[in-house]
Amino acid sequence: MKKHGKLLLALLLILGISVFAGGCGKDGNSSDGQDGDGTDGDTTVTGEAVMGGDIIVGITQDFDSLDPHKAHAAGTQEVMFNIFEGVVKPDKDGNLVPAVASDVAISEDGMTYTFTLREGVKFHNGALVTAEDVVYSLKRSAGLLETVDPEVIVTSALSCISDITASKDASGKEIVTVSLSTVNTELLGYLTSAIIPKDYENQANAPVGTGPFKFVSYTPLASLVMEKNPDYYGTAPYLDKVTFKISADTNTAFLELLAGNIDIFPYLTSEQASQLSGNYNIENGTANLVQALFLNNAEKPFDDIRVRQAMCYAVNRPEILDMVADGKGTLIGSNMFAGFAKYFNADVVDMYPYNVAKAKELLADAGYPDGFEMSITVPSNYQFHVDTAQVIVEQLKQVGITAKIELVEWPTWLEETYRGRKYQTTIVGLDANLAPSDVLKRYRSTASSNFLSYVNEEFDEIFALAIAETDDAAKVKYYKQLQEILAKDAASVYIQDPASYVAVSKKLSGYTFYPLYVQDMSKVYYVK
Amino acid sequence: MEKEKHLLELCNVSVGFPQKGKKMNPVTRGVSFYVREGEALGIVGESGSGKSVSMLACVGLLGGGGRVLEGNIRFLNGEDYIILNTMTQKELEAVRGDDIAMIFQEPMTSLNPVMTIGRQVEEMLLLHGDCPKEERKKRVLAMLSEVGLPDPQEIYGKYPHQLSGGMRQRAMIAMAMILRPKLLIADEPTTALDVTIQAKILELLKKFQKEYGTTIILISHDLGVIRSVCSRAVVMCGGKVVEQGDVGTLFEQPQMDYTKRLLAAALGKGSVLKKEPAVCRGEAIVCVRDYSVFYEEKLDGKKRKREVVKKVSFDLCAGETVGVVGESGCGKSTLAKALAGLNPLTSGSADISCENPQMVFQDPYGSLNPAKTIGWLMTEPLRLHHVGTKEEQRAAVCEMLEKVGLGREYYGRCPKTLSGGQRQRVAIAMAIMLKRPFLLLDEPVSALDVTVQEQILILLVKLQKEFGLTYLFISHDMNVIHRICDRVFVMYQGEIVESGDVDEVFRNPVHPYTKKLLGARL
Amino acid sequence: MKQGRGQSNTKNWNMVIGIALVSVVLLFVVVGLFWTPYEPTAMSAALKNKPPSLLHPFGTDYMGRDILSRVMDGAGRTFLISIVTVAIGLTAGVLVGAFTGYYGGIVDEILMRLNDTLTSFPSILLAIVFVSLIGTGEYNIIAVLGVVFIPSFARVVRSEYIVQKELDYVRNARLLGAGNLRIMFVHILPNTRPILLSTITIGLNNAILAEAGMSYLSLGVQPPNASLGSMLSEAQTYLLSAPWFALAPGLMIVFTVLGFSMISENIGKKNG
Amino acid sequence: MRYYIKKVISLIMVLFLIMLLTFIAFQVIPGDSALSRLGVDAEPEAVEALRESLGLNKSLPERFFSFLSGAVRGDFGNSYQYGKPVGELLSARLSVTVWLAVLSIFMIIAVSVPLGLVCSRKEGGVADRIITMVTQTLMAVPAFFLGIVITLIFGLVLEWFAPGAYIAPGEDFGGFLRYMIFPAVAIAVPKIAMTVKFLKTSVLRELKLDYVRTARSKGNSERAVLWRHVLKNALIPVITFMGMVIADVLAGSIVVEKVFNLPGIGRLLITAISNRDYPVVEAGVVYIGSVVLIVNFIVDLLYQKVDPRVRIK
Repeated sequence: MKKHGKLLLALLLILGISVFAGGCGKDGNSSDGQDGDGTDGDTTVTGEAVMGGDIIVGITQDFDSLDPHKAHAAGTQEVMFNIFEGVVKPDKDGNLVPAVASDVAISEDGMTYTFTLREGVKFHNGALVTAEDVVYSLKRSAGLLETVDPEVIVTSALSCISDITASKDASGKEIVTVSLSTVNTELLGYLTSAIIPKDYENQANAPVGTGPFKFVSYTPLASLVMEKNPDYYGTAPYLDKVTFKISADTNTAFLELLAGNIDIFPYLTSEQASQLSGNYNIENGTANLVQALFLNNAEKPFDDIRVRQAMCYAVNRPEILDMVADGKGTLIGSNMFAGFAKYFNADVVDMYPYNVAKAKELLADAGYPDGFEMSITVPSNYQFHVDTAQVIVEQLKQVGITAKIELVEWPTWLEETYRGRKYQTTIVGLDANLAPSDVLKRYRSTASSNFLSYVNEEFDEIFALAIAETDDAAKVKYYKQLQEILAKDAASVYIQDPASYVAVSKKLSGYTFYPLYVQDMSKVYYVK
Repeated sequence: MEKEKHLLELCNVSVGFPQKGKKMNPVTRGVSFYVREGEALGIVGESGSGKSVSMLACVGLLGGGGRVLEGNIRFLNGEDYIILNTMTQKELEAVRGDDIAMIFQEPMTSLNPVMTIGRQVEEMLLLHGDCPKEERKKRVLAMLSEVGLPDPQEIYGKYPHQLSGGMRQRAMIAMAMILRPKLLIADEPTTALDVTIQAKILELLKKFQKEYGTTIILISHDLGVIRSVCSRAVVMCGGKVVEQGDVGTLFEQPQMDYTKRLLAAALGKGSVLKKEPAVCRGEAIVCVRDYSVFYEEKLDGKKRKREVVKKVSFDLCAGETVGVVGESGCGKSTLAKALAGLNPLTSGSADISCENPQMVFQDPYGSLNPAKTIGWLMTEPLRLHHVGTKEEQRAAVCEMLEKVGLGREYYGRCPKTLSGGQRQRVAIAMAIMLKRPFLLLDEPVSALDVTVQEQILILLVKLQKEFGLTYLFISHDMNVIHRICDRVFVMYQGEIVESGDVDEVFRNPVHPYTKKLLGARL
Repeated sequence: MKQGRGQSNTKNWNMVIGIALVSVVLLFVVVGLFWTPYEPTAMSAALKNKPPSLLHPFGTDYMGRDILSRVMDGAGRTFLISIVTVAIGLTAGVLVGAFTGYYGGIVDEILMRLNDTLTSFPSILLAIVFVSLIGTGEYNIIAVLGVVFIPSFARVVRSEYIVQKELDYVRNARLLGAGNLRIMFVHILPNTRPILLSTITIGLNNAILAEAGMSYLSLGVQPPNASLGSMLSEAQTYLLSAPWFALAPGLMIVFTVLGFSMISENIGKKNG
Repeated sequence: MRYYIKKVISLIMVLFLIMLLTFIAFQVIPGDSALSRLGVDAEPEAVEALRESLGLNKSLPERFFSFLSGAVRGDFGNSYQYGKPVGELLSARLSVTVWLAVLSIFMIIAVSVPLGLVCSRKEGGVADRIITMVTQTLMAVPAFFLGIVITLIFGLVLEWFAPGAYIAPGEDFGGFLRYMIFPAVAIAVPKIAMTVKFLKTSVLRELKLDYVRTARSKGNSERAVLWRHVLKNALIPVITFMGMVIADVLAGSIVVEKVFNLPGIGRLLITAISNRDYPVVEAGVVYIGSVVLIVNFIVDLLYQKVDPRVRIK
């Protein structure tokens, strides 16, 4: 790592502080802060792949559980993607491809799903995958097992499953049939939950799955190590060993990156990306998050649609992007991220262009001619959202609204803001599974996750139609209509689907982006 | 004239300390005297007369940037003279301890608290000359017994805080004498000790002078001590030598009047201060019947009550001055504190006609709150008892200041800027602000210089007459008792062993302990 | 003979520097209260991470805000926090220290045990408890640090009282009829001034550092307001691309703390 | 002997108080561990079920005593987040924090004692002024900032160590120590500054006492006076100060662990608090409490050993 001009400059200035040489002195040529902006060229070097090798991936969130059905944190699921597979699994374009099941057949009335088991699929402990294992796994995550383990997270969407049975088909192959009580055309998106061996108790400490990598070891707060699964049925991964190294925060991880002992770092901020040059490529894609200034529709003054619309006009979204992400990131107008191209309703994006006069006019109509006071609650561990809040506070001043930021801890946000709905406005990023209904289901007036207390009968009716709809085109039309309703109601001030940067060492290639939280290491390889 | 050889000579030496900035402020000027080999020379003078500074200059221990400004100090080393004040620290370190040894006044703090006595004495052998380990221990033990310490083996392993003042001073002497130095400088070696122990220590010094032929320079403000040890003496005042000569001639017919005044104050030949013997006018204002005072002691956890004052009984009449005398630890201060109400653990009866009698303590520096002004301190008693308005209080204080011989201008000053004598005057003034007839005086003058003692005693008598006060005067100094008290109680180990009229007790003491006390008096 | 002649003038040379440093900071703070070159929270995308220039003598931060104005505003806030914290710690500490030192016995035992409990209790948890009780913001961090600072003051005052209560002037006061409370707070307290002074200056240093630590763990001052500590933790991410961002608050903290310690050293020496 | 028993009793009492305080703290602060365990989309019934199984719905006194009985047997139950027994989690973290403490305390003593003595011997001299200036400046630098600067200078520019590359003691002990030196320096430096100042004032105070004059009159050189006589006396007040420093470091300096990415007790406690993982926090608080109290206890014993005047018969 040859010495960096900039580093020495930084060293001199910092030494200035510690030895109190006095005065900030002349700073010479530090004007071009971002020399060699590495962010534009995201050319992935497609050299010739080399089998084998170890890599270290930097992550900043510790794992909440190694048992796939007990982990809900996105940070855990995206790493466990390499160890576990469902009957079906998403590919890089967002479609569901057969995995443990060789193929899927959905009955005409959409009430029964039959999966034929792929032959020769082995668990990491060498045992062959049987239909019973699949039934056990699906029932466990659907909450249909006799003894329910309270720590297992039951996916609510699977509540429409009435029974899951194993049997043999005509040609002697093992099949699993899932029968439903009510139709849900998007059920397949939820059936990616992990298949695990039936009577294996030690899943939480030594997880066993069917994925391309096998679990080796895990030290809390430090690292998780996995190695190549030799008898993987699919295309075998290139790498021998992958270590996921947990760093205290993005800054510490960034220092490790600079020192060169992390090969891939997926949580780069735009600022850090601009400082990286030399031997890293910066891949960028979208984070698949809906970041918005969520308004509590039940809380005065946000129960008045005119106030909500005024807020939308008063927030200058492009400026937010410039401020917090150097202009990167895609603007959104409703609760859907651009990654879901098929369902994304592009024409609501610019429904509320930045217009201070209009905002003031609306506020006056609503009876707040000289604005009002409000608070923005932000979870303190997401600096990205905190920065966004600071920009919004400045912008709202133009229309006379004085906003105060209140940083809270994540658990406090969960209980007080999310579940308790005791807040005026909040800024977070909402993610979702690979199903459009999952993105929008929170807006149904009866949904327990409806922390905005948004109520609109028309929305509820169309949502029900959308789920039941089997014809694809009609389903798309419904979802776009739903997005339009939200935008018209100005349920919240939808801002962006943030850009995400991944630093990949120049020695590596093959890092692929998925439209959801996944770090697929099986496609990464060393370049000759 | 072998004998004529001077071991140490100071030729008009003047020592100075740095004032703020660069200027050197001379403390002693033109000091010249000599001491012959094997002789014992005394240096007399009040504190601040420059006696210690001159001696410290000889061995280069001045500290605080002090230097010998002019003149030189010559020391006989074998045949030829060496100039001490021009020697480097390295050379001086060889002389210190080996040729010239020193012992100091405060045995409590002059020994290293965290090192055993044995090791501190042994260090001398380590520093000068080399003798093997076992040999060293033997010599130390021999030396410890030679200075009269009981059971040297046990003392060897003990720490300074486990010994009494006298034993510690003996250890100091053992340390100084183990290398048989040519010259021993003793700076007020006995001032902090009791009278009986004082006599023993001086005997020890004389023994070494005779047996080892050590030359001794004894610094003291106590003329009695000088007369009992030294053959010649030098009188110093204000940094200059006022007079010097044989002890006999010097003490019989002193030439300079300063020496005269010094002698008069010391030997109590001055006018007897007490007026006609106070007849017991009317009722006793204090009557004490088999009064005991206890101290609570925590010996590893268990609380035990130790009886310090054992069933004493006496009466005090109004206007009388009664002395209580005895060695430290005999319970005289405990009695006084108990009577004042400072120690609740008492038995028997002690009814005092006036409530909360006041007390004057020994240490002038401790008895006045350093953070307050004199005026505030003196108005405190009036404030506490809500006597008069602010103006009246202020007037009363100024009047009292005049009475105790301090002017009005002292009102705003703070204790730090006053001398010991002046502070004691303020303490007395505070004590009598409330016009309480009964006053307890716990060694009020012991910490003061002889001349200042004199003034305070005169003041006490004047105030007694003016306010009709009754004094309980506690002291270990028989001279002071003799000059001011009407009656005296002699206390020994918590009991009053003898009491009676002062002249009568002094002329023919009955109890053997009183005889010993009077015997020790010079 | 060899004692450094310069001993007396190093003392006031240090003092002069100390006062100079603190007055520079005070200048920033006082002016900052009334006027700052720009609005401390005014941002502009165009001016992100600009190095020090004539327009912005201390440069701009990652939000395009003028660092000089933020430092002036932040220094004021940090000063407020550390001074009030020390005040709380001092008053409570003196009360606890006085009672434990003067009375001893059970009072001493109980209060000292509470003291130990407070010292070994993680201040972070305490901070979160306070946040949930009185909400976020400066008041929270002042309350937390104030409480956390009580034990150190209490311990110093206690040891001083144990020494002072044995002296004759206290007995004298008791004889004159002064009550315990009067003795404690009118007679003994003024004598603890020198010790208290040096503890206060040390306390101020630690308060500033503690506030910086708290902000680093995002428990301190709420954005967009700034304190020197929060600016420093924000600057951490941009240490390489915009080192001047850390320089301004860093220097300010060093100036303040250095100034205070030099002054305290000389106060200690003057009437030590 | 009674003295020691009294000390132990007070130690237990304080520990009990800390645990009680932590329990109450967790009742006051919002955030439900079951909810933070199951995450955003968990159904309310599922959250309720988990609360039931973790015993969170029992009354406070009931939970406190069940926890207490466990703690007495050394079993703090399982961590909500990691599912592992708390003892195992803590002991793994313990080695990091203990080694960090040992290294930094060693550094503090090794550097500040000689420095302190040099300062006091040449009081007012050039060396003294420089050392004082540097130490006072270093005292003024916040810990996390010092950590970053060290990482920058020694990690990235001089490449003496790979920043963030924490090596477990088990794997390669040499590498572990080499890495730990730098966080230890980050912790030690401000403490060294304070100790030097403390020692200097203490030595200067001792130098004014009479026994030093006696030592000099016995012919000791200035150096001998300092090392053989004054140092031991001057160290007595420093010991109590060191007690506070050691307790502070052993309690895990959270900030330095965060900057150097060390999985120590401090960071475990922070993550446990922010995940409302009660058992881990309780155990952590008990650990820190006992560490502080035990260190004070040892300081007392050391005090008696060094200063015979205080020795309890």
